[in-house]
Amino acid sequence: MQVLYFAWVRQKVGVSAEEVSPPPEVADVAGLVRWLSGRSPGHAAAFANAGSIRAAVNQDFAAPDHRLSPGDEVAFFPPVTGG
Amino acid sequence: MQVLYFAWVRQKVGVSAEEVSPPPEVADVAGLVRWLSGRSPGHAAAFANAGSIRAAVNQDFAAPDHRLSPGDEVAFFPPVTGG
Amino acid sequence: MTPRVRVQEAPFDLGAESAELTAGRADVGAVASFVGLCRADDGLAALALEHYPGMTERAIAGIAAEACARWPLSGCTVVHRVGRILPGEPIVLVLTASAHRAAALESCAFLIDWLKTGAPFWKREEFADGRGERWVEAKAEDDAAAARWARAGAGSAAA
Amino acid sequence: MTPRVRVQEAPFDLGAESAELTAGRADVGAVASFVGLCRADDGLAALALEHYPGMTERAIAGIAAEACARWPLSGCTVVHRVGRILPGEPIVLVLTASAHRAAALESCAFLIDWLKTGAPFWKREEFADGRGERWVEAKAEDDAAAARWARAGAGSAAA
Repeated sequence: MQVLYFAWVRQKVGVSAEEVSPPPEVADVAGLVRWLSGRSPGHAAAFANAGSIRAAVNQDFAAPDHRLSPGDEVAFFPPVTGG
Repeated sequence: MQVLYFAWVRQKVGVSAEEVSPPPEVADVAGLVRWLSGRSPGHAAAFANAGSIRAAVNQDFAAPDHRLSPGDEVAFFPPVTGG
Repeated sequence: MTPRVRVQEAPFDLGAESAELTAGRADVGAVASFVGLCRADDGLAALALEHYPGMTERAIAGIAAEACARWPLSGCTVVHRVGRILPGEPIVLVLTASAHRAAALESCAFLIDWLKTGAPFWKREEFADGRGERWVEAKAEDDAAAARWARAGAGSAAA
Repeated sequence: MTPRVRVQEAPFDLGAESAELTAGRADVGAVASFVGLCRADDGLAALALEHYPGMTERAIAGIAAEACARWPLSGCTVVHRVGRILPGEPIVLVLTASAHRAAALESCAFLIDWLKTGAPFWKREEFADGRGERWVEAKAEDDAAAARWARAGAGSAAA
């Protein structure tokens, strides 16, 4: 599973992308957030306030209960500020 | 008093401007319309349907009861269609 | 800020007019524009646009000043063409600049709605197929569009 | 009609982009545009704009398609810059073309409201005076501006 980070989420995690293989009990976006938070202090800092993080799965915005599949591209980022 | 005509009002009257000296009982825009209507068949045709005519006095839109003074510039034209 | 108002036969340059509103300044966050063009509806060959010299510029300047009173604008340009205009050619340009987008977008819509109903221009349609010409009639929907601004805020939209 | 969507580092040319929407046709009566620019607020030295390559283009194309479904548009262009942008420089362009002005004006406002809240871009502010940099925070007022379109019509504004 490919995980991408943008903006200050990327800065806190320390990488812009990583390939991960979460265990089978990681079933949805919220579960992935909990599991990623344990990977490093940077991950923990990035996900410390889950309410300030948005997610996309396969390049569509996704809610915390969005189900995940092994080949998904999952991205985490702050609320967008374009325009 | 200078009177100006625009668009199809001008075409029906036959001139784009004329200097007129209405009698003292012509006190307002509606009175001027009645008086001008008697000047020629073209004037009469132009003012036949007073509801389809708009007026301006000294370059500001003016209602039929707008009072007139001898030196005024009065214009008659159809509802505007710019933009 | 003094609005720029012009009535002219010549075409206008959207890019150049827009650039003038932002040149040399860094406090403009939003520029909205509207360009109205001549459509070839019903076999139209050309539009002939007549206006009331003097009153036209006064009336547009008046409504541009009202736009500046209602919204915090840093720039405002209105250019309206007169004379003979062919299908596909531009007729009117409205440009508004502000720090924020809502002011620019709303004032631009306000100005073009008002130009349709409050500025002394008259359009005559010319047809190529022997039907001659006819004066465009004012539309009730344009009056309604202009009237919503009178309902929405302070002051009168008509000069 | 396929909307034109581009994400690029280079500046864009408002006049040229607008001309492309009307070139060779006489059925376009209205072209509305919005340009968002970088303001020098609070001593800003530059904006750094980051995006999510792939998703950004998909998301913008999706909302442009929704604009075309809601309004009878003959043309629609969205150009959003990324990278480092200096105060006074343009950031984003929205252009909409239609036979009539309401469709062009409303869809232009719809698209820029949505771009603020639904497209994966992030702005980082850089300051010259030793204050370093900070990420711009999303504004509740932008969410409210986007939400009014969801209330107004069919479908969801978010892709």
